[in-house]
Amino acid sequence: MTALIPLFVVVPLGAAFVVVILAHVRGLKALTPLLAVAAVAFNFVAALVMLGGDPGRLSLLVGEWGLNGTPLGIEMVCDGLTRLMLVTINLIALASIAFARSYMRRFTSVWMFEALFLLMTGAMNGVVLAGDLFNMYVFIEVAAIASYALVGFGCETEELEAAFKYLVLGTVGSALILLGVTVLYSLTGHLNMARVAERLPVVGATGPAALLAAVFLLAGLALKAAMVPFHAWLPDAHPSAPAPISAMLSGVLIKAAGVYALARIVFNVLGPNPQFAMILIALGALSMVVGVFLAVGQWDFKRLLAYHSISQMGYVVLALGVAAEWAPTDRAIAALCLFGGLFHLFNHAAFKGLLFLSSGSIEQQAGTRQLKDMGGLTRTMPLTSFCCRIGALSIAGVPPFNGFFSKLIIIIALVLAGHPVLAGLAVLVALMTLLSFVKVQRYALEGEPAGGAKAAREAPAPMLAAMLALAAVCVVSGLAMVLLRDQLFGPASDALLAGAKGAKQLVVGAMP
Amino acid sequence: MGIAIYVLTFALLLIGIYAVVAKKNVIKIIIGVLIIEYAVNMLLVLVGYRPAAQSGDAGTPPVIGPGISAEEVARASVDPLPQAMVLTSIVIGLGLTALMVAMGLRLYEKYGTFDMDQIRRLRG
Amino acid sequence: MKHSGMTLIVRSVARLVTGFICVFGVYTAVTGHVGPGGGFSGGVILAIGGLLLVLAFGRHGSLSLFTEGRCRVAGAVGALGFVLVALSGYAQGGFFVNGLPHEWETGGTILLSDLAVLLNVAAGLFGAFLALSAFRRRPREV
Amino acid sequence: MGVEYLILALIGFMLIAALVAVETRDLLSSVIALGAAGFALSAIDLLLGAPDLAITQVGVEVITLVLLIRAEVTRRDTSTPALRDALRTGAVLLAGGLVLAVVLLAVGAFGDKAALPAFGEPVLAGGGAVPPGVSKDYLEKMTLTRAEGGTGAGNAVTAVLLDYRAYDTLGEATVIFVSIIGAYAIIRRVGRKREGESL
Repeated sequence: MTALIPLFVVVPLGAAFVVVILAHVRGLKALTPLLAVAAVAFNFVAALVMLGGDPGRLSLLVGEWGLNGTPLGIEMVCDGLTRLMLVTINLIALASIAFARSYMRRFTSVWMFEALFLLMTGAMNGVVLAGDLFNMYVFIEVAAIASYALVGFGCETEELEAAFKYLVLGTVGSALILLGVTVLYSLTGHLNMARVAERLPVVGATGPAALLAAVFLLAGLALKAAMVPFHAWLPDAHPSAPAPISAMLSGVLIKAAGVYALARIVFNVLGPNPQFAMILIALGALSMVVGVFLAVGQWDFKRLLAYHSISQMGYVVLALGVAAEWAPTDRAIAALCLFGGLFHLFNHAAFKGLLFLSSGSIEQQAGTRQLKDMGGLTRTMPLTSFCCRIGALSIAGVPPFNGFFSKLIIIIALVLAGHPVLAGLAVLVALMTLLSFVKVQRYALEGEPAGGAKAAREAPAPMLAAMLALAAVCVVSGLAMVLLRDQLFGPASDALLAGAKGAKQLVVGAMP
Repeated sequence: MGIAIYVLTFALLLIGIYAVVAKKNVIKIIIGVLIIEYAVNMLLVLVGYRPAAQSGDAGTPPVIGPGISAEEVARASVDPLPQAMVLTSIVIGLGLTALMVAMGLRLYEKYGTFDMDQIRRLRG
Repeated sequence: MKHSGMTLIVRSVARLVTGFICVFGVYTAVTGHVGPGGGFSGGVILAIGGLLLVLAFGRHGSLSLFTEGRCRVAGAVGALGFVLVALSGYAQGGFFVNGLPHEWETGGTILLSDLAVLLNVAAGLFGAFLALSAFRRRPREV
Repeated sequence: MGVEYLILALIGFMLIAALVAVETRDLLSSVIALGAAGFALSAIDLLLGAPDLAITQVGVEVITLVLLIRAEVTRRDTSTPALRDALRTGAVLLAGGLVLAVVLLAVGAFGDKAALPAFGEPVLAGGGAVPPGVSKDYLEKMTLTRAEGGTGAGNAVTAVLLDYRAYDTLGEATVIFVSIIGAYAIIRRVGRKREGESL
C-alpha cells in the first residue's frame, strides 16, 4: 500500500513530460489525450483502492531517509483526510479531463492544456500527501503556476488580465506561506509537520514568533482559498478559464491548496486554539455572507458560480473554525463540525464541478454566458439542463440532494456549539443561494428558447457522460451519507482532531 | 545588530508588497513580485547563518573542500537546509518571471499599454 | 527574416566567451556533489551561454539547430530523466532510494540527477527565451 | 563582527535600490535598479556562507534582467495616481506597521522569551530550548556511509537537494517545466479556433 503513495504524484507528472515529448513526434500526437485520460483514471482507481484499504495512517519516508525514528528526508503521509481529498481531487479531475476531450476541440495546442492539467492534478495530489511543510509549499506552487497559465489559456483579452491578476496575488500568497514556513523552521529546526508540532510547544506555541508564523501562514492560505477579504482574484480568474479548468479550480484547487492546507496547519501543526478559531470563524462567516450577496446580482453564469464558490467555502471554513474552538474541550461537537465541514467540502467539489461543466456545455452550444441571453434550454439541451438542475438543487440545499445534508449538519453543529447567530446566518445564506439559483432556472432553463439558445444542440457524448457521472455523485452521496460517514469522514476528522498529539504517530515506517 | 538585519529584511518585503498593491504598471508589478522573492530568500539564508570560527570572517559554507575539514564543517558551518530551500525558491521565482513576462508582453500586444488602469478601462 | 545581430566586436567577444561559459556551466553541474554548484546553477549558466549567442548574432545566426520545439523536448527529457532516477529507487526498495554505490565522494545517483536537472533547466530557459524574443519581434496582430 | 556590518550595509543598499526600482518613472532605470538589488543579494549570500546560492543568484539575475529588458516595449511608466491608490497605499502602510510590530516582538526586540533565535545563533548551533534540528545530522554525517545516514556528497547543500530532499527537487524541476510550458501557452499566436478552421 505505501508503495502506491508516490505514484499519485509521479504518474501524472511523468505523463505530463511524456505528453510534451509525444506532441513533438510526428504521428504520435494523437496519443496525448489518451495518455492524459489514462493517467488520471489510474489515479482515481488508486484513490479508491486507498480508500477501501486500511483506514489508519500510512507513512512513507522518501528515499528511506530516517535514523532511529527521526525522519531525515521528506515524509509522505496518507491518513483519513488525505484519502478523502485524493478521492475528491481525482474524481473531479477525471470528469474534467473526460469533458475536455470534446470541449477543448475549439482551442489550439491542446497538448499544452493536457500537460498543464496533468501537472496541476499531480501537484494537488502532492499537496494532500505532503507530511512536510516545505514540500507542501513546493507542490502548492506547482499547482498554482499551472493554474495561472490555464486561466489565460484562451489568450483572449479578459482572460489574460484575469490571469495576470491571479498570478500576482497568488504569488504574494505563496511568498507569505514560505515566510511562515521559514519562521517555523527557524524556531524548531525541522520541516516535518509532526516534528514541528512536537517542538513548537517547547519554544512557546503562543509566543510572538509562533504568532508571526501563524499570521503569515493564515494570510497566505486565506489568499489561496479566496476567503473574504482576500477574494479579489477569484471572480475574475475562475470564470476566465476554460470550463473544465473552472471546474478544477473551484472544485478542488481552492480546497487542496487553500482549505485543506489551512486545516492541516491549524489542527496538526500549530494546534487548535481559541485565537485561530476566532480568525477562521470570522473569515468563514464573512466569506459566506459577502460571497452570496455579490453572487445574487450577477448575470454572467460563470461569474455567479465563482461568487458562490467563495460563499460555499465560507461554510467549510466556518465549520473548521468552530471545530478548532471546541477541539480542546469537547471532542464530540468538534467531530460533528468537522463532519459537516468536510462533507460540504466534498459535496461542493461535486456540485460546483457539475455546474461549471454544464455552464461550459451551455456556453459552447448557445454561444453566451449571459443569463439574459438564454432561455428554454430544457427543450434544446434536455440532458445538460437536467444535470445543471441537479447541480443547482444540490448547491441550493434542496432536500434529497447532498448539499442539503451537509448544510443541515453544519447548522445543527453551529447550534450545538453555542453559535445560534452564526447558524441563523448560515440559514439566511442558504436561502439567498436558493434565490439566486431560482433565477438561473427561470432565465436559462425555463421559458421559450431565446437568443443563442435557439440554435443550441445537445452536447457531445463525452461531455454528457462527465456531467451525468457528477450528477449521479450529487444524488447518491446525499442519500448514502450515513454509509459514507464511517468510511470517509470518520477517519478524516479523527486525523485532524488527533492534533499535535496524533502528529507524533505520523513518524512510523521503515528505518534503515 | 541582528534585530536590525531582520527588521530591514521585513522592510524590503513591505516595499515589494507596496509595489504590487499600489503600482499600476505591469513591469512595476513584476518588479514588486521579484522584490518580495528577494526578501523571502534573504530571510531564509539569514535564519541559517552562524558566524565562522574566526570572528570577522564570512560564514563557513557547508562544503568539505581544500582547507575545510569535515569536523570544521560539522562544528561551524552554516545551515545547509535553508540554502536548499532558497535554491528551490530562486528557481520558482525564475519560472514565475518567465510566465509574468509572457503575460505582460501579451497584455501589451492586446491593449498597447502596460497601465493596468487603462487596460481595465479599455476592457470596459 | 533578417536577424538583428550586434557589432563585430561584440560578436567576436561573444564567440570567444560562450565556449568558456558553456564549459563552466557543465563543470558546475558535474562537480555539484563535491563542491559548490549543482544542476540548477549549471543549467542557468549554460542557458546564459546560449542567450549570449542569440543576443550577439540574432535569432538565426548560429543556433538554428536549437528550435523552440527541440528545447521543449529536451527540457521534458531532462525532467523525465529525473523521474526515472526517482523510480529507479523502487529497485532498491522504495521511492527515491539512492541505489548506486554510495560511499564518500561518489554521491550515488546525485550525479545522474544533476545531469537531468541541467538538461531540464538549460533547455527550458533557453527555449523560453527564444519564444519570448521571437514574440517580441513579430508584428502586432489585428 | 565585521561581517554583520557589511551585511547590514548591503541590505541598506538593497532597500535603496528597491525603492528606486519601485518609484522611478523610467522603466529601464527601474529594471537596472532591481538588478543592482539582486547582485547585492548574491554578495550577501556569499558573506553568509552560501556560494551555491551566490552562483545561482547571479545567473538568475542575468536571465531576469535580459527577460525584463526585452519585455520593455515602452520605457515610461505613464500611470497616473488616483485617490484609490492613495487609499491602497494607506492600507499597505497600516498593515505593514502591524506586521512590523509583530516582527519586532518576534525577533525579541523587547526581550521576549518565545522569540526567534537571535541572528547568528540558529537552532542548529544548539543552546536554545529545543535540540538542534535535522541539519545537525546533515552536517555531521557527511563522510559516513548510507547505512549511517550519509550521502557521499562533499557539498551538504547538494546532498540535501538531490538526496535527502530529492522529492522537493522533483517539484522544483517541475516548477521550471510548468512555468515554461505555461509561458509557451500564453504567447501562442491564436488561442481559439474560429468556426470551421483547423490548426
